[in-house]
Amino acid sequence: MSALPTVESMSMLLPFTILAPLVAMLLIVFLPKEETKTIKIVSAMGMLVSLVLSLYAFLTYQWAEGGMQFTLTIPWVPDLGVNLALGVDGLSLPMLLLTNLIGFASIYASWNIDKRVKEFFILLLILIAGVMGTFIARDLFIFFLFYEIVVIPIYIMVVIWGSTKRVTKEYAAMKLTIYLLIGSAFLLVGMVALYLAAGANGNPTFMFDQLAARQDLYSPAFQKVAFALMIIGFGSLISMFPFHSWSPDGYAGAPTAVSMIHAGVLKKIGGYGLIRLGIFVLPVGAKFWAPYIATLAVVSVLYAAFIALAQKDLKYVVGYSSVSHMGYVIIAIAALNPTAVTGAVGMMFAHGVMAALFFSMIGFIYEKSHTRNIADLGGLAHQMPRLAIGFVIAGMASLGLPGTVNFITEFTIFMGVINVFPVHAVLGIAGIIFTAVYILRTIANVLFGPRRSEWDHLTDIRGPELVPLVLFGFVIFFAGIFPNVLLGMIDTGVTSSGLAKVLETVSQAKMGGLF
Amino acid sequence: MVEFNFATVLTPEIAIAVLSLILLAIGLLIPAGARKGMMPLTVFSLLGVLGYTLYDFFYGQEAAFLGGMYMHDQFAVYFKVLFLAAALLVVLSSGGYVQKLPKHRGEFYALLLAATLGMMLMAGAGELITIYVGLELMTISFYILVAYLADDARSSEAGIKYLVLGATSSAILLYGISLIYGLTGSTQLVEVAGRLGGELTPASLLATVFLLAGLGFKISLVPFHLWGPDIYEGAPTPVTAFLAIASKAAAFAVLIRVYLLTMNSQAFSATGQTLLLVLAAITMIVGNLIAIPQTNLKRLLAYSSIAQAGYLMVGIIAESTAGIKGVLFYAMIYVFANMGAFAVATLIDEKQGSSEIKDLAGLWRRSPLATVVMTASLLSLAGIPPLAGFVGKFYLFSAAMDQGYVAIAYIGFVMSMISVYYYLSVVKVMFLAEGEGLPDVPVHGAIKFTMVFTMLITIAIGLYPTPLAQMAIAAAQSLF
Amino acid sequence: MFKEMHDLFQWAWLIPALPFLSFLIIAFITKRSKRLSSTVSILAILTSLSLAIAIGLGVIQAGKEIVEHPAIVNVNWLNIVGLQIDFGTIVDPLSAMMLFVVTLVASMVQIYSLGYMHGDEGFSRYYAYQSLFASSMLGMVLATNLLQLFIFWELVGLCSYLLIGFWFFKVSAREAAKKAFMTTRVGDFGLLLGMLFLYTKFGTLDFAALSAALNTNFQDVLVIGTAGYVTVMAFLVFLGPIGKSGQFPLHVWLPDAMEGPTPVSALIHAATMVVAGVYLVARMYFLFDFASPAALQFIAGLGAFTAIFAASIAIAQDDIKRILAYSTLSQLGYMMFALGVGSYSGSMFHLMTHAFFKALMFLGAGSVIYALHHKQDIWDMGGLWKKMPITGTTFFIGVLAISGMPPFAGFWSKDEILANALHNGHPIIYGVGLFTAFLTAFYMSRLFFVVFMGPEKPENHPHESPWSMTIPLMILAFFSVFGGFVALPEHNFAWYIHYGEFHHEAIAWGLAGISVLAGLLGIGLAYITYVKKLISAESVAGQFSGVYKLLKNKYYVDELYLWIIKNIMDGMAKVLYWFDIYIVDGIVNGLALVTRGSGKVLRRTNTGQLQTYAMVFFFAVVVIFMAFAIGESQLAAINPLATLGGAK
Amino acid sequence: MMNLSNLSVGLSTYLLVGAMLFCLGLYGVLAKRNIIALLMSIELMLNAVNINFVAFNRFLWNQKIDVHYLLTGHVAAIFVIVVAAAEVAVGLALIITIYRNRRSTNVDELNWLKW
Repeated sequence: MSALPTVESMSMLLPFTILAPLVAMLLIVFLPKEETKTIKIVSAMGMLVSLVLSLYAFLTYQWAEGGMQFTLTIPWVPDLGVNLALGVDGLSLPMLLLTNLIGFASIYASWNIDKRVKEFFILLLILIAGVMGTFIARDLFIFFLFYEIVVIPIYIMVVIWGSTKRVTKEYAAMKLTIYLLIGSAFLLVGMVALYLAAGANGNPTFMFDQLAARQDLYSPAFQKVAFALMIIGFGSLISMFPFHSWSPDGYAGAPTAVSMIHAGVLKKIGGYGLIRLGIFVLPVGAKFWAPYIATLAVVSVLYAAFIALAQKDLKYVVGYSSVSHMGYVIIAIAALNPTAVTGAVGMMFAHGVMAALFFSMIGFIYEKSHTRNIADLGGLAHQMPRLAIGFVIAGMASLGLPGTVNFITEFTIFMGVINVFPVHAVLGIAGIIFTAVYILRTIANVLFGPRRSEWDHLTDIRGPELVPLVLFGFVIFFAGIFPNVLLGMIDTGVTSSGLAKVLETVSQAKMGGLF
Repeated sequence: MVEFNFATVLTPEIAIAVLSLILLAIGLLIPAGARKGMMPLTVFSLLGVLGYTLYDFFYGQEAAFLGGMYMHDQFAVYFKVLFLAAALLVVLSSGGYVQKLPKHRGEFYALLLAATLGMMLMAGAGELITIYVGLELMTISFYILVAYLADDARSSEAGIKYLVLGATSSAILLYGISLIYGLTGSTQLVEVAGRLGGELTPASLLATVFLLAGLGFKISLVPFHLWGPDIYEGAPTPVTAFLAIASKAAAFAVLIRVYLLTMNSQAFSATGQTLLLVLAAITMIVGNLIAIPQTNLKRLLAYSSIAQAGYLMVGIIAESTAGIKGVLFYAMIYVFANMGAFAVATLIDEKQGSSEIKDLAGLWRRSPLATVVMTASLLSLAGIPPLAGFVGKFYLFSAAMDQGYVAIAYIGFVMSMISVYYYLSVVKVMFLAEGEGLPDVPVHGAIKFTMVFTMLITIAIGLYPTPLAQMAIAAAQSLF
Repeated sequence: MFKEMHDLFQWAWLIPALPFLSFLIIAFITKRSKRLSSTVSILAILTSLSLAIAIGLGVIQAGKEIVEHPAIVNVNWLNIVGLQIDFGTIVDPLSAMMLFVVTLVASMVQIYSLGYMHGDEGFSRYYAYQSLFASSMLGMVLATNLLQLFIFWELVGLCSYLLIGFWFFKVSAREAAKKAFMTTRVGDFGLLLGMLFLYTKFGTLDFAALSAALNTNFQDVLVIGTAGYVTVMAFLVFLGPIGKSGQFPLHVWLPDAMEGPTPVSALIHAATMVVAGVYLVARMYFLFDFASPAALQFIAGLGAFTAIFAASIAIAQDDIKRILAYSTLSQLGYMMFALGVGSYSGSMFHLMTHAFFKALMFLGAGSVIYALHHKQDIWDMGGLWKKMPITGTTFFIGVLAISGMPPFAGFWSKDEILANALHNGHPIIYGVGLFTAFLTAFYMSRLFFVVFMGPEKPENHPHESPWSMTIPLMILAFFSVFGGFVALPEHNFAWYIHYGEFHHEAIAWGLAGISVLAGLLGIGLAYITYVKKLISAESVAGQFSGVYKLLKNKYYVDELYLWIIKNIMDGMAKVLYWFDIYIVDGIVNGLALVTRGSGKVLRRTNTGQLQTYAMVFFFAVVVIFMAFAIGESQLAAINPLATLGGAK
Repeated sequence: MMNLSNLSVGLSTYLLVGAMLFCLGLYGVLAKRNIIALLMSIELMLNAVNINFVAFNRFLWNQKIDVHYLLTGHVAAIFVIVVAAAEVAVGLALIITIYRNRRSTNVDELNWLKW
């Protein structure tokens, strides 16, 4: 560690990380649209750069110091108090890495796109950059800016490259977009209210740490209302019951890359926001709403798991399963203790990798066989052994098999939750049974069983198509076998942020009513 | 009254007046064949005036003359900049369109400038009669412009509708003015404010409502909005653009002055603000909801501009520097956002002779630039970051919430997200539909410049709003 | 002397590591070449075997030392706020014994598979799975804390899933694999909960630390609340073994698991994985011990019930592998209730011996199936004794061993268990055990007589299996014969592997005699029924047709579960899906519809009639005026801003 | 001889006349079907305003306040007259084009643009 450059000198690392895909995007803009190969390679290069950079950040992050590192702060809109403030800590660094992993893989997952290639990759790169931005922003305004940047490219991508199954892609796209935007409208109100409340002492700010530091300016009543707004906004983003109905349809309609990014990282912004903004800034409100949120979370876990049982379309299965898994994240956030929060972030990472792998595999199945209907598929392990491996890995990760990163993160969550909400926890853990049921059914019906001649023409994934499998497979098992690499990192974020102390004070705080 | 140099403060107005007359004369004297140069002439002279006005904004001195009948403060100059910029962009984007006009090409620019002059007067006016005169100068020029396509029944229908309704509304406005004059013995806003007194007599109440109605008509505030869509749809597209952008802004300039000075007397605030809040809310809701099922681009933009008026009202109601700043900021970016959209609309109208949304089908293939510009403009109108509209809305609603009007902020934000629905359905048509058999629409020259310029400004302000924000703040402070 | 032993025990981690390495090698390098793959795998497991033997000898040498102070090595695995987990290896007689058994059976099976799986296209994949299984199983044996154990526990589950479904093109195999995974998952749910509660209570999952904590907290444990808490945890933890070791009611997956290749059944579903549950209970014995007696009684009762329940089913089965499967279930029940009645050593002893002879019999069955080209119904077989002498002999040894005939291995362990059951005051359990012994002897010998004696079937052309298959049979047969003698010496099996105070019991020959008698009765009955045909099985079945049907259909447990899954679970899924689409999503779409609809309605206000517009304008003015006028009096009073949400 | 001095007509009378004229005009705008009639009604409204202005001015003259705004009302009235003239001019031109296009000056038929 000592040999590596110090954090101060690295303040340009994050800007470069986010600029890499944008530069690639600009290059592509000026490429002729026939040069599809070049376009793909350029975008892959761009993502590779930022992946390497974020990996570098991940490895050189000083655990001992903790807190925000690789920071960069530029006053942006003085009259609002907006700063272009970037930085990462133990909470956001894994998410940044996740974004780049999935972004990089998504390029390869869409390697076979042949319709309007240029536009596709332009939009994809914008999308990835936007998601990245939300995780490295240290300023609420910038965070929100980046978050809403991603909405429109997604819409266009779904509409153009999406697929119409149970619902038309137009419907899916519009639903996805408007649902999230209206959620973000409430978020915006809450954000403004928070901003005004924090600016009451004369110097307005959007900086997360400042907002968190000005606890005394937020009355409990205010915190309750503001946090409720956060829940509506972020809750619908992380697809918490009953705000989840956009996500299965959306994923089903979206092209593979979008599904990967959306399920993989985008909806994690909800969880991330709830932690950064909900818990750190509005702990009292969080405490007030925690029981309700926990209940909703458990409902989403079981409810979505059950519904996944009844699905016929692969993407719907994974869509609902992601709703179900996000339930664990939400309940962990509601538990309001460091262990659970660590687990939550870890789970977001784990689920992101898993979902991305799942969607990429499904994407390959779909683009080769042109169907996602489980009943029509079967015995694909004969024709596509490699794809089958990827599919099984994803499935096993999804049902939380030990050895995959998903298990240990889920376990951490349970460990954090079981004291706070024992009943919820037990119910939630019961979810793993149903998860196993629908995952195993899907695997069995899609991959195993007698060889089907109509699929003999399918070719196994090869070449660039293997990238998602290799990348995610490696991450899933590596982080699963050496969990300290991930969870330890998150742990430094949680501890150095002084979350424990905040929650301590909150737990003493008399709320009246429920407490 | 500070000492002022008559020339310095009135230069833009005079210049525009002269220019307008010159163009008129040219239109009459020079044979139709040799009128190629009119558009460049207009553009460059406008450019010059705009440049001077900008200089004036930063370095000119405050002045009020004819006993406060005419103000020369940064607020006024800010709006003059806005009008001139709008006029410039409209002229730039309408070059091809005007060339295709069957007759009366010459007068077009002259009238445009006359309208601009009227707006500038409105912005500067500190006295009710002056306001009225400016307003009528603008409106009457617009009557003609709206009905400019003499052979097109729709155009003339729009014209006559606008005329009748506009005249009626201005009559009502005028009646209100007369009452105020009677009550206070003066039409100077400052003195009126002084003499109107705290409590509302029925007469003063009537006067206030009449004033509100008259101005509300111009900014198409629900329920005075009904004329808008028809006129927007029927009028020639560049005119629609100018109508939507500049005349509305001018009306707002007046409204702000009148509201802050007179209407906002003690008795007014409690009830009147509630009333205005309700009106603003209704405006946002109705405008956005009706826009959803529209099939004609210009009509859709008309309803969206009604909704935008609602957003702007919020800023006024906040009656704080922040609020006014928000209004000014938003009005300016609104010019660019709308101008981008209308430039594309003009182009389509020019090339395909229609402004139905379905005629945008496959525009992505036929003209990528136009598509991108249109998308950017619409999204900016919808207030999606990183485009300017987002910052503007943020200013407006944060100002309102700062005054404690939370509900209006909810409505505003939710409505603006709903508005994304119809904006996106336009985007969808452009990107998704194949548009078989529709012609290519190459973008060249001035209109291309307009498109690119507006888009760049929209994005630039969205990413770095500080400079414009500073200007808006300066202008807003000059009022208080 | 103990010191260098300790250095040896340091290297225990190699035992699981080597097979894992071979798994990686096969998966990523040699999977193209069948020969290489199998060689790598077998070399790895044999090395592990030798290491295991070395450690076993080490343990025997270390003697008292190691019995009292197990050799534990720990490295930190996860360390975050509120969760510290180590990974490590524990070497004590128990784990040493397990290591030996697992590595031995595993290597036998892998060698055997050379012949059995010969020519299968998935040959390399098969050996990859085998290696993976071996490493996970061994890792589980060496686990020093519950979480580590759980992790490997799940991994062996995965391997079992993969190996049952090895022939994934067979729908039956596919379904069986799924069933196995799901059923055990139910148990794991409990185990997981148990772990969580244990950790929250004691702040550790390390076996040593846990038992220490329980010891120190013994006083509070006496407090009923805590005792109750511990008991609850004990029950939760025990759910895992119920699933894994196929105790009733989660036994249903094991018979279906026979869909896998026979060597797999021998290794995983007879000798090693299924006893994981027993092993877990043994490891966590202190927990059950401290818990209120109900816990152990429950274990005993359930084990005994499973034993007799499975045995009774085995009588009526015709599929050779299924018979063995049910006998496995019943033997597992034996081990469980042995633990329940406090015969810790007996249970472990039986675990070992059972591993030997059950693996032997499965491999034997496999060799028969191999010879008859995958026929499995015992009534299609017969007279194989002459055709397949080695298989026949070894199988017969197995039968004697499981029937508890002296001096075969089964005799010693079974006898010890039964004796303990009686001594520790569980006469009923004893009775059940005895009767089960009788049944076991009966159906096993029934199997043997039908398959190897009796008339030959002309359509079969069996011949003895290749050496690769018979040699393992012989080796296992050797252990089935002599494996039991470890009970004899002064420092016998029980001296090494015991719980609490060790007190030496001489073998109670009286009781032994009784159980041997029971065994003989069973064998005799089978003999006169199926060889001498003095009793017609058909007529008996006819007389008790109801009972027979019940047994033949395994008490309809599967049907019950199937019904529950089909109707309750899937039904609920459908209902919820409907709810999601038409209610939750319906509301969303409804709102969208309302929005669009209201737009459509409102646009009608633009009639296009300019006089209507003027009218509206005029009335708007009037209304606003009125509102304003009224407002001056009332509106201000009820401050509508408040109703709007934001009072100033 | 009769003394006419007490036959003075107060401000209110003028205002009343103005109001009545205004309402008449408004009624005309709302009720008439012929566009020309509409224009005339508008003229009525504007003239009503003029009456107000002049009356007020005269009244304020009596009040003797604000010496330097004494003519505001009259000036306003003149402005209004001018503007009204312009409006009518444009209006008539438009009516002609409308008539040319549709052969009718009936407002009810001007409903091509709606919704």
